[in-house]
Amino acid sequence: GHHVGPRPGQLSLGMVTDVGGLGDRSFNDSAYRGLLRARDQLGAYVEVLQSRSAADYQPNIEALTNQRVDMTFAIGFLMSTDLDQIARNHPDRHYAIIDAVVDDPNVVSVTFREQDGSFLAGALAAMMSTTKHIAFLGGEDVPLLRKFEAGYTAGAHEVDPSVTVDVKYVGSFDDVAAGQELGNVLYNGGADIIFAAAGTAGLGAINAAKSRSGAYVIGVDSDQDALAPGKILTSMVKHVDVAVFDVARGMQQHRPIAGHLTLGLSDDAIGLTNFTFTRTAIGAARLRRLSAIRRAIIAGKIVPPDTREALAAWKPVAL
Amino acid sequence: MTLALLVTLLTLTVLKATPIIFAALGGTISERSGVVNIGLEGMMAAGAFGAVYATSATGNPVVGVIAGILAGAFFGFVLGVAATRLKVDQIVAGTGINLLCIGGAAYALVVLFHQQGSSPQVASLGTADVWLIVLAFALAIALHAFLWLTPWGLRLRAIGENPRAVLAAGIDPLRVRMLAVTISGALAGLGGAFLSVGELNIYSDGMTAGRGFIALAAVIFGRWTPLGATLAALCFGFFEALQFILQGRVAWLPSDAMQALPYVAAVIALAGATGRVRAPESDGVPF
Amino acid sequence: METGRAMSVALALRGIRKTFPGVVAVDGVDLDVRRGEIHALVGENGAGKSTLARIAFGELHADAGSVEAHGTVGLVHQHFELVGRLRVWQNVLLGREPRTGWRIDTRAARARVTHLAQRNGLSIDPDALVEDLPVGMRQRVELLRELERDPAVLLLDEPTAALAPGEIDAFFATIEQLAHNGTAVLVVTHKLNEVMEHAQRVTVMRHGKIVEQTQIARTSAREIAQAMVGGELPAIAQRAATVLAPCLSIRDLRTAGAAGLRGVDLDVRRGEIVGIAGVEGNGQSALADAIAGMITHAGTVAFASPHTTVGIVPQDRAREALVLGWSLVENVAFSRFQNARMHAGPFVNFANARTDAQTIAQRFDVRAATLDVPVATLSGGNQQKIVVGRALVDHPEFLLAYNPTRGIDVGAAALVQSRLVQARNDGAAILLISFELDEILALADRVLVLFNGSIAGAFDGASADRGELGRLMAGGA
Amino acid sequence: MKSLMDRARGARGALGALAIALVLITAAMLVAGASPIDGFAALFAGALGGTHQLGETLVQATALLFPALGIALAFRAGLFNIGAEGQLLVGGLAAGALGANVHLAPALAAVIMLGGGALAGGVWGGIAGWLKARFGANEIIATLMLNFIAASLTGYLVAGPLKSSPAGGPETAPLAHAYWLPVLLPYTRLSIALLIALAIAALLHVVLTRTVFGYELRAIGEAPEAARRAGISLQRMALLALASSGAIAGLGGASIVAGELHRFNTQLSPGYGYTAIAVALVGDLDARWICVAAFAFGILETGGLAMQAVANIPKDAIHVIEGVIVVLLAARRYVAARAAIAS
Ligand SMILES: Nc1ncnc2c1ncn2[C@@H]1O[C@H](COP(=O)(O)OP(=O)(O)OP(=O)(O)O)[C@@H](O)[C@H]1O
Ligand SMILES: Nc1ncnc2c1ncn2[C@@H]1O[C@H](COP(=O)(O)OP(=O)(O)OP(=O)(O)O)[C@@H](O)[C@H]1O
Ligand SMILES: [Mg+2]
Ligand SMILES: [Mg+2]
Repeated sequence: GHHVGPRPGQLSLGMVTDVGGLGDRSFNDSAYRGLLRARDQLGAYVEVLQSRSAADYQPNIEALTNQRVDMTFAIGFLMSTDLDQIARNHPDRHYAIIDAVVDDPNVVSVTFREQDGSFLAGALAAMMSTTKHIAFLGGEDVPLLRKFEAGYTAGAHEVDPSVTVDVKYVGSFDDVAAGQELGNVLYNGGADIIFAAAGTAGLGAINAAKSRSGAYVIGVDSDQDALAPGKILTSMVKHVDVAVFDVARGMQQHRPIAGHLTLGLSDDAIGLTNFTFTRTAIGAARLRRLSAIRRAIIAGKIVPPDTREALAAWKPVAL
Repeated sequence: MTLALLVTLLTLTVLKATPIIFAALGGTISERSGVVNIGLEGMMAAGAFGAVYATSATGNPVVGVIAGILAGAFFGFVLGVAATRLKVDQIVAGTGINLLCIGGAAYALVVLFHQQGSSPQVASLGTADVWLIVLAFALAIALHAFLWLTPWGLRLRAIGENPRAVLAAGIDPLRVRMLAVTISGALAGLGGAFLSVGELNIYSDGMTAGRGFIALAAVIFGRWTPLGATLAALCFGFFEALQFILQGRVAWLPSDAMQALPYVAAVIALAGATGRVRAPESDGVPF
Repeated sequence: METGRAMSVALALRGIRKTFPGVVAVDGVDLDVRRGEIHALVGENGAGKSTLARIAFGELHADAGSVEAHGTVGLVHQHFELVGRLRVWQNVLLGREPRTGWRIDTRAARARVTHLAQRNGLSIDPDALVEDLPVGMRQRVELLRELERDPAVLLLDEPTAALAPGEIDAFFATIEQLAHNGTAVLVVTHKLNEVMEHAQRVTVMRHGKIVEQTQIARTSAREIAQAMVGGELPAIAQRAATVLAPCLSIRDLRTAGAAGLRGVDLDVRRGEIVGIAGVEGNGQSALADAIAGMITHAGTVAFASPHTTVGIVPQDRAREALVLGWSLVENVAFSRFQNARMHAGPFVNFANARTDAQTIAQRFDVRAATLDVPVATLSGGNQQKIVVGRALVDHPEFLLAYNPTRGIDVGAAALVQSRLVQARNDGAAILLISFELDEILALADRVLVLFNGSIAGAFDGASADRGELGRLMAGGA
Repeated sequence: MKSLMDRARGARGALGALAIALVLITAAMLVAGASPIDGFAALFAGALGGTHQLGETLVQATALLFPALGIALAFRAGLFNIGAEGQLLVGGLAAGALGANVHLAPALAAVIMLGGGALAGGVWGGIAGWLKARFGANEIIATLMLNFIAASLTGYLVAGPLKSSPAGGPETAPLAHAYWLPVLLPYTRLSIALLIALAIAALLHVVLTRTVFGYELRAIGEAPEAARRAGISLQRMALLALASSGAIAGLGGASIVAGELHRFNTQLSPGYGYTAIAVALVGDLDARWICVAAFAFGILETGGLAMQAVANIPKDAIHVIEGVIVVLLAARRYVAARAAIAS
C-alpha cells in the first residue's frame, strides 16, 4: 500500500462535510476546492470525511482531531454545537467552522453575508425581467435559505417595488426532477427569472430555463454559469474555497487566525460571477446600476434583510 | 384558477406520475406472481444511473433508456434468484437490493465518472420523453389485458394466489416468478431512466427520492391491478402537482405542510375510500 | 372386475425410502398399481401414505428407490391445491386454457368444463369462485382438474373425507368409470367400507412399511383394520344413563348468506350428545360459528349460565385451531389463556401446559417425536387428535365438535369417539356436527337433520332410521 | 429445538456468506484503485481499533437496535411496519422539544424526554395501527406515508414554532449538559442508551417467548384465524403491536437526542429506520440475534466511515456492502439446507 498520513513537518488539513457531501456542486464542493488549492499551492496533506447524518459530525471531527491534523474544517452551521464541545476538550488543536459562530479561542468562525449577494441577484433579476415577475426556488425551508430569500426579494424591490417575487421550496436538496418541475411551474406562472438556491435540485431549475426563450436562471454557491451558457444570468457565489484557503495559509505561516470572520461583498468572498456569457444581454447601463448598489451595500447605506421578519420591515433606499 | 394553471396542473400531474406508473406496473406484476418487490426504489436508481452512463458513453439517450431497462432488469433478476432459488426472504432481499443499488450508484459515480454526488450532464430525450409517457399508459392497458385476458396472465395470477395449484397444473411457478420479477425490475429501471434521461439529463444521488416506495403504495392502493396502480400514481402526481402550485399562494400554510399534502391525502384515502384491500394470497410467501 | 383387459403395470414403485428429521416416513416400499384397477392404500395416521403418494406424483423426492410411471400421473391432494380467488373453470383448465388468438376463449372454456363435469356426473357451476364453494364442491374441482388431464395414473389422497354420503357414491361411480377406461387409480382412505365396495386390491401400511397386500375378495374390513393397527380395534365406550339438565338453548337462529340459517331452534342438555346430520353446505358452518360467537346473527344462543365452560373443535384444524409452526405444548397453552392454569400473572405457565400436553398425547395417542416439535410436522390425523384433546382437556360443560374424526384412521377414530362418549357420561353437553352418518348414529342420543338452514327432522338416536334420515338430508319432505 | 448440528450448519452458512461478502468488497476496493489491505485495516481499525472506535460502533449499533427491535415486534405480529424512520423522528423531536423546555431534576428530565419520545413514537405507530384496526387499512402504506409526514412535520416544527435561534439550523435548542444521558464508556459518546436498548431487547425476548401477550401477538401473525377463534381481538392486537413497535423506535429517536446529539435535528438519522429493517430481518426477528446483527451493522457503519478516507470509497458505498451482506446472510439458510442434504 501507499503511504497514508502526512510526512513529518507537512501541513495537514482535515475537513468534515455536512450531509450534502462531496459532489453537491455547491457548498461542500467549494470548500473542497479550497482544500485542494491548499494541497497544491501550500503542499498540504488533506483528508476529507463525509457525514451521513447529523450524528456523524461529532465522530468525524473527533476522528480528525485524534489524527492530530493541524486544522480541522467543519463545513456547515449544523456542526457548531459539536465543534464547540470538541474544541473545548482540545484547546491545543485548531478548528474552523463555516456559516456559524463558535466562540472558542481555538476556533475560526467564518460566516458570509449571503443576503448581500442575494440582494444583488434580486436587483439584477428585477432589472432584467420583462414580465416584472421573478422567482426564488429554495432547497429546504431553513433559516440559512431564508437569508437568500430575504436578500433576493429586497434587492428586487430596491430596483422596482412593483416586481412580483414568487417563492417556492423543493423540500429537498437532492430531488433534481422536482427542481425542474418547480422551475417549470414558476416560469409557467409568469416569472422569467429564477434564483435557484437549491443545491443539486437547482440543476433541475437550470434545465427548465434551458428550454425556454427569454427565461433566465441564477445559479448559486459555485460558478454555475458554464452549465448553460447564456441562460444562467449569473451565479451568486459564496467563496467558501477562498475562506478555507486563507485560513489554511494562515496556519502554514504559523499565525493562525482566530475569532469571527464575516465575509461579504468587500472581501470578494461573496458576489456575482462576472457575466462571461451574459454581459451583452445585460448591457452596460444595468451593470453600472448594479455596481452602484454593490457600493451602497459595502458602504452600509443599504442593509439587506436576512430574515422574513426583517424583510417585512425593510424599505427600498433611495440612492 | 386560470386555464393556464389548470394546464400546468394536469401536465405536471402526468409528468409526476409517469415514473411512478412504470415502477408501480412493475410492482403489480411482481406481486401478482407472489413476490413483494421492496427493491423498486433501488431498481429505479439502477435504471436512472444505467441510463445516464450509457447515454454518456454513446451520446444517444435512446440507448440510455434501453440500458436503464436492462440495469433494472438485472437487479430484478438478482431479486428473483434470491427470492426463488436461494429462498431468501423477499423483504430481506428487496431491502438488500435497495442498499446495493443506491450505494452502488454512488460508488459507480466515482469509478466511472470520477466525481461524487452527481454525474455530468448528458444528452436527454428532451421533448421526446412524451413518447415514454404515452408508453406508460399504453403499458398499463396492455398489462391489464395481459393479466385478465390471456392464459399467461391467468397463470401468473394463479401463482400469486397458490403456486402449488399451478405446479399441480404442470407449470413451474419458480420460473414464472423469476420472469415476473425480472420484468418488474425492467419496468422500475424504465421509470428511473425516464427520470434521468427523459425528464432530466443527469444522475444524482438520492434523485429517486422515494418514488419507488410511493410506487409500492400505488400497487396496494390500486388493489394489485395495473389500471388501479396507474390511477393511484396519477393521484399522487396530482397532489404533488397541486402542492407545487399552491406553495406560496396560501400564505398561512408553510411549505413543509404543503409538501406533506400527497402523503396526508394518502392517509385520508386509506381511512376513507380504499377500505379493506386484499393482497394475492401467496404474496410474499416463498415457494 | 378382472375382465379380459391386460393388467399391465402403470405405476411401479421400487424400494422407496423417505426420511424426515427424526422420522422414517416411508421405509422400503415396493408397490405396483395396474391399469384399470382401483387400488386402496390404507394405514394408521402417520403410516406414510401421503408421503408415498407425493413421491409417486413427483412432488417429493425419495431418499432412495425408483418411481416408474407409464404415462402422466395426477394427484388429488387431501388438502386441496386450488386458487380460491379464481373461478372453477379457471382452476380446472389452468395451463390448458383454450384460446382465440392471444386471448383465453372463455366461452369455450366454460363449455369444456361443463361438459367434463356432466360426463363424469359431477354437476358444478363453472363460473363460481372457488373460495365461495363448500369443501365438497372444491373436492370436485380438484378432481375435475385431474380428469381434464386424463392421467394414466390417478392418485387420490383421502378424496371422500369431505364428501357427503350421496356424493361419495357419485364420486366412486366416476372413478370406476375411469378405471374401466384403463386408468390406474390409487386411493388413500380411512373408510374401510369404501375399500371393500370399490377397490380390487388393498395395500396396508404401518410405520412406513407395507404389512399386507391382498385382493379385496380374499379379505374383510376387520382383517384390514387389524393389519392397520396391529391388533384388535378398541371398542367405543358404552352409553350410560345420566341426569339431563339444560345447557345450551338456541331460539330462532338466523344468519345471512346462501348457506345461512333460517330459524333454528335446538337444545342441548348435559349428559347428551345431539347429532346434527346433514349434507355440507346446509348451514352447519353458520351454526358452529354462531355458537362460537364468530358471526353476527339474529335470534338467541344462550347457555345455562354465563359461566358455562365451552370446548370447540372447529371444522378446519389447520386454519382455525392450530398455529402450525408452534409445538404441541405451545398449542395446548394457546387458546386457553383465559384459563387460570395457563398463566402465572402475565407469563405463560409452561409447566402446566406441558402437563396438559402430556395428558392429551396420552389420552389421544398422539404420535409425535416429542412434545416440542412443530405440529406442522405431524400427520394430519395426529393434528386432529390434538385439537380434540385440547377441547376436552378442561372438561368443558359444553362441547361443540365439528367433524371431530375427519382424517383420523379407524383405530384413532374409535378412540376419539370413546372420549366423546366418556365426556358425555361425565355430564358434558355435546353438539356433534358430522357429515358421516355412521358417526352420528354411533354416538348421538338425539339426531337433528339440518337441511337448507332449518331443522328438517328430529329423531331419537337409538331408533333413528338410516333411510329416513338420508331422505330428509336430501331435502325430502 | 434446534440441534447443535443445525446451529453449526447455520454458523457455517453465515461464515460462507461473510466470506463471499469480503471477496466482493475487496473487488470493489480494487476497482476504485484502493489497496484492500489498507481498506480493511481502516474498516476494522475504524470500527474496533480502540476505545473510541468501539464506542462509536456501539453508538451506531444502539441507534439501529431500537428501531430494529420495534420492527421485529410488529413483524412478529404479521404487521409490516416500515415506518420506524418516522417514528424515530417524532420520538426524537418530542425528546428534543421537552428537553429544551422543561426545567427539572436531571434524572427526571431524562425520564420525561425518553418517555415523551416513546409516547410520540407510540402515537405515530398507533395512528397506523388505528387505521388498520378501524378501517382495515394496509399498514405498509400507512406506516410509509407517515414517514413522509413525519419528515415534513418535524421539519416544519423546528424551522417554525420550535426554532432554536433565528440563525440556527433545523434543530431545537441544545439540551442543558445536565440533561445528557450519562456516558457509558469514558472518552466516547456511548451513553447508557445502549443499556436501555439491551434491556428492551431482553424485555422483548421475554415478552415474546414467555408471556401471554407475546403469544397472542405472535399468534395473530402466524395464524390469524386461529387467534381470532381463541378469543384474541385482531384489531386490538394490531393497534397495540404497531403502537408498541412505534414506541420502541420513538424511544430510539429520543435516546439519540438525549444521549448523542443533545438536540433534535431533522438530519438526526441517516435512515436508521430503513437500515433497521435489514437488521431485524438478518437477526431472524429474534431479539437476541438482532443484538448481534445491530453490532455487525454498527461495525460496517462506523468502519465504513473511516474507510472512506483511506480507500477513496464514497460513504454511500458502504451500503453496497450492507446490501450484499443482507442478501447473503439471508441466503445462509439455503446454504445450510444444502449442506444438510449433502451430509
Ligand atoms: N415435511 C415433514 N417434515 C417432518 N415430518 C414429516 C413431514 N411430512 C411427513 N412427516 C412425517 O412422516 C410420517 C408420515 O406422514 P404421512 O403424512 O405420509 O402419513 P399418512 O400416512 O398420510 O398419515 P394420515 O393418515 O394422517 O394422513 C409422519 O410421521 C409425519 O409426521
Ligand atoms: N408446514 C409444514 N411443515 C412441515 N411439514 C408439513 C407442513 N405442512 C404439512 N406438512 C406435512 O405434509 C404432509 C401432508 O400434509 P397433509 O396436511 O395433507 O396431511 P395428511 O398426512 O394428509 O393428514 P390427514 O390425512 O390425517 O388429514 C403431512 O405429513 C405433514 O407432516
Ligand atoms: Mg396423509
Ligand atoms: Mg392424510
